[in-house]
Amino acid sequence: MLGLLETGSGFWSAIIWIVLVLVIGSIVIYIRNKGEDSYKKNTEQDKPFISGNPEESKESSHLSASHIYWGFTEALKGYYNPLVKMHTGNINDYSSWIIVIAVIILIMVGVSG
Amino acid sequence: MNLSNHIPILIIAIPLLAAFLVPLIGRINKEATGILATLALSVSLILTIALAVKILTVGPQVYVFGATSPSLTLPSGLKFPVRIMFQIDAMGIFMGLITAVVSFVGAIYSLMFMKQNSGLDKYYSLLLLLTVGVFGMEFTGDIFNFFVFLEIASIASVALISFRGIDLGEPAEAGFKYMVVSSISALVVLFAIGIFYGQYDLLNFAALASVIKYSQLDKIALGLLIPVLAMKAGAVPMHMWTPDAYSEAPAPITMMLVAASQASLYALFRVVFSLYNISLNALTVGWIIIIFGLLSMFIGVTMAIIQKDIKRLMAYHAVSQTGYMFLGVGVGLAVLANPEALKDYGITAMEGGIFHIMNHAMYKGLLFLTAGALFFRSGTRDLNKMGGLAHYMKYTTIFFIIGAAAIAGLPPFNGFASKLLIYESVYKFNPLLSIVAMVVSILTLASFVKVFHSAFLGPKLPQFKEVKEVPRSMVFAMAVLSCIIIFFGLFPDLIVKNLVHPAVMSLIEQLQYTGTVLGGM
Amino acid sequence: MIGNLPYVAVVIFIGLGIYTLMFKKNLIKIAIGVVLIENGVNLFLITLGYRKGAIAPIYTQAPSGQAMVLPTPQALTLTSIVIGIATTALILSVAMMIYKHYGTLDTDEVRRLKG
Amino acid sequence: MKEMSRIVKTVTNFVYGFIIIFGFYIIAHGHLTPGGGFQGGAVVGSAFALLLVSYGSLNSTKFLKKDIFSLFESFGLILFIVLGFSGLGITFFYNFLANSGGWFGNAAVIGVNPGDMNTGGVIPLMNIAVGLEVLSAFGVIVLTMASGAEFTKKKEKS
Repeated sequence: MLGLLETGSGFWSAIIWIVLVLVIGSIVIYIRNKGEDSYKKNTEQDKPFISGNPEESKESSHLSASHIYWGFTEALKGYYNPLVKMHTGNINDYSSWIIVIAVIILIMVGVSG
Repeated sequence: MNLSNHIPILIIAIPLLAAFLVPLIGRINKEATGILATLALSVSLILTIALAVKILTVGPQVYVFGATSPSLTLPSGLKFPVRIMFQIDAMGIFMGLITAVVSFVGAIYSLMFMKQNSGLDKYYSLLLLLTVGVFGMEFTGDIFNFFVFLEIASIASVALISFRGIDLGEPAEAGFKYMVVSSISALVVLFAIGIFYGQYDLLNFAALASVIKYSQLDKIALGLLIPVLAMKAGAVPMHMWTPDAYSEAPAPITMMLVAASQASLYALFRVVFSLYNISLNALTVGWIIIIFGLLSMFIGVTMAIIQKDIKRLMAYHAVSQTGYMFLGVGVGLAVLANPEALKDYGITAMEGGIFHIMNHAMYKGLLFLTAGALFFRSGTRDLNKMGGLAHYMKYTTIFFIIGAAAIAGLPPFNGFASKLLIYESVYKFNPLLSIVAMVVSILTLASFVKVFHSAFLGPKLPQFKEVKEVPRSMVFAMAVLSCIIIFFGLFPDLIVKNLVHPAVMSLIEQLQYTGTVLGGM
Repeated sequence: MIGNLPYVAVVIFIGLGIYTLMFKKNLIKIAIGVVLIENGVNLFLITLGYRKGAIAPIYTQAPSGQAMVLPTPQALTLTSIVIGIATTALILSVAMMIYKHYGTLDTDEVRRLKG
Repeated sequence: MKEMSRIVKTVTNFVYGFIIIFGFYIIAHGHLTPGGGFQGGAVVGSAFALLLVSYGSLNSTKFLKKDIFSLFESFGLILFIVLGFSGLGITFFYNFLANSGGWFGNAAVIGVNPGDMNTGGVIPLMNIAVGLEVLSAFGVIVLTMASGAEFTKKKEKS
């Protein structure tokens, strides 16, 4: 059959996947449409709830890139600090890394026999 | 004269001729330079496809320069070939197809993208030379010629990286760093060539492969070739040039640089599989490559998450994705001496790794082009300053979503197919490696969500009022890559069966490679 | 033993080049380091083709029966010299561009691209 | 760059013609003696560098024109690749002129002899093409670097 990719322990077919997504999706939409009917458009239910605080304007509420995943990088500070320090941008370090790695691999290949 | 015998050389010679004609044409008409380059690369693309069909149906092709017949490898009873030759098997043409597509798309994209710059004749001349260098690295059957093409590619790419260095400092800095590291690598390759030549008096890949003994000197040559070729491919911890060079080059050139570094990756696989094959200690070398892969995947993606420059972020992802290729092929190499494991999961792992090369070139090329489109209209690469661009650039947004979904390995795009092959086969080798690969995939998705949110989503910003969709030729270039990604995603089995599997087999079976040149299987 | 002297020179050349690349802080000196490594490798190639007491491999000056120096490494070296010229010219001109914009050639200051 | 003293200029006037002729000699005899296109081109290029250094970059641009050099460069490269293409009846780079009796078509004689200029087929032609390319490329490199150095010097002063 078209699109059947053998992976050794199973198979993958994008076409079957799409058909399945369509079928399951339509079932979900069907169930969803049968559900809660107390929702009404353009009432208070549409407005965001920020613990009673007034909503900020759209322009000032855009989150810029440096704030995204702030907590992630803060939690992994011990990992990130040395890693960023490693990327010095100094050309001497670039060539040193190549030479150090070359020596290590030479030793590994030489010793392994 | 039968032109179909001369396709291998015409693929390279036509861009080369165009590269030399472009400066002359540029004296008469500036606009014509880009059109000439695009024409030459489109001819090259058509010829590459024709050659691919020929190789996959008939078998590997050789082309001997200056001989009385293109396939005459051993004239007058010689035991070993003396002439320079091209030797193209399924793996070579697989890489050649990537280069042809990427360079053609890059030339189309450059038509409008570079229009404002001066010195366009030099730009197109260098773009064509870079293409020639990358093609040559993939097609050549001669180890010294490989060095020459490597240098051609790196000189052309340095000149292109620092192309905007007239007005800005950073491109010149990136060019300097790339030049120094790539000359080190090229000189080390030349030193290894010297070791081979001193031992065997041979420069031909196939002839060398048939006599190589894995002596102490061969080990030194291998130990020198692995790190420098891995460095050119951007393996951690020698990847520092990658984000510098990729972020400062013009967007179409960045796409070509991805193809160029993959040519170095190809050379690494060629050296390990075709030159040494089972004569080397497959487990050690395999694990070296796997460790390169692990480090590249993980450090690449974690560094990408914290970047603020959109092209630098994508460049770190290029490092991270190269790790998948190292992982897949490394697992294949580690079990090379073990036929049962090779048949069980080794070949599948290599198929995943090799298929990922092509997928990566396509979706990473597309992502760099969308980043270039954002830069073209908004004038900034800083994610902090962007926002709400989806309101103005609808096509670019769609292309970005396709590319980001593909790189994060979301079904049904092509990245998922190759990653699935890698996960399932590597799991049988060592479950831990597979788990790391999946975690990296999740982090990839996370960082592209960040890019999507900060560049495309959000309210309309006042400073981008003038922004509109990019010109039609740039949209066309991105659409070509998107169509390829979707096609590969929907029918991965066609590609794996017809293109990737022959490529993997031509890597694994050394005798097939040497037999094409030396005759007699 | 005396025949191995060129190889000692090769090691010295490449060692000095690597030292320059790793520890010298001037961009022009780094370019010199690259050239030093290149010269070392070229010398290595040339030495590989040398035979004691052999003549230069010139077609029209070859008496029959006389041993010749291997011409292939010389061709290789020549090609690599040509490439080396291009590399050196490119490195130096990029260094000039860096000086134009940064006003310095110190590697510790030429690192706006990092992290 | 400033121009140098009268002594340097006089010596340059004497020497540069000989250097250029020597360079062309090496290019033309590339198929008989050690040398060839690149080496000869580099010798000619060194004559340009000598002129530039002794006369200063402002004066020497009167007789060293970057435009003409880059034209010659393209011309040499195209000549080279066209020679490669013209062997395409058999293979790329095929030496179709060798031993044909025509241009550079004599058969080479083995043994000690003074050498025949009329041998080698396309090799002498390729040497000329490469020589043309290299000498003009050297001219372009030297001139471009000199103008760049002028700029940085101005910047240092200001």
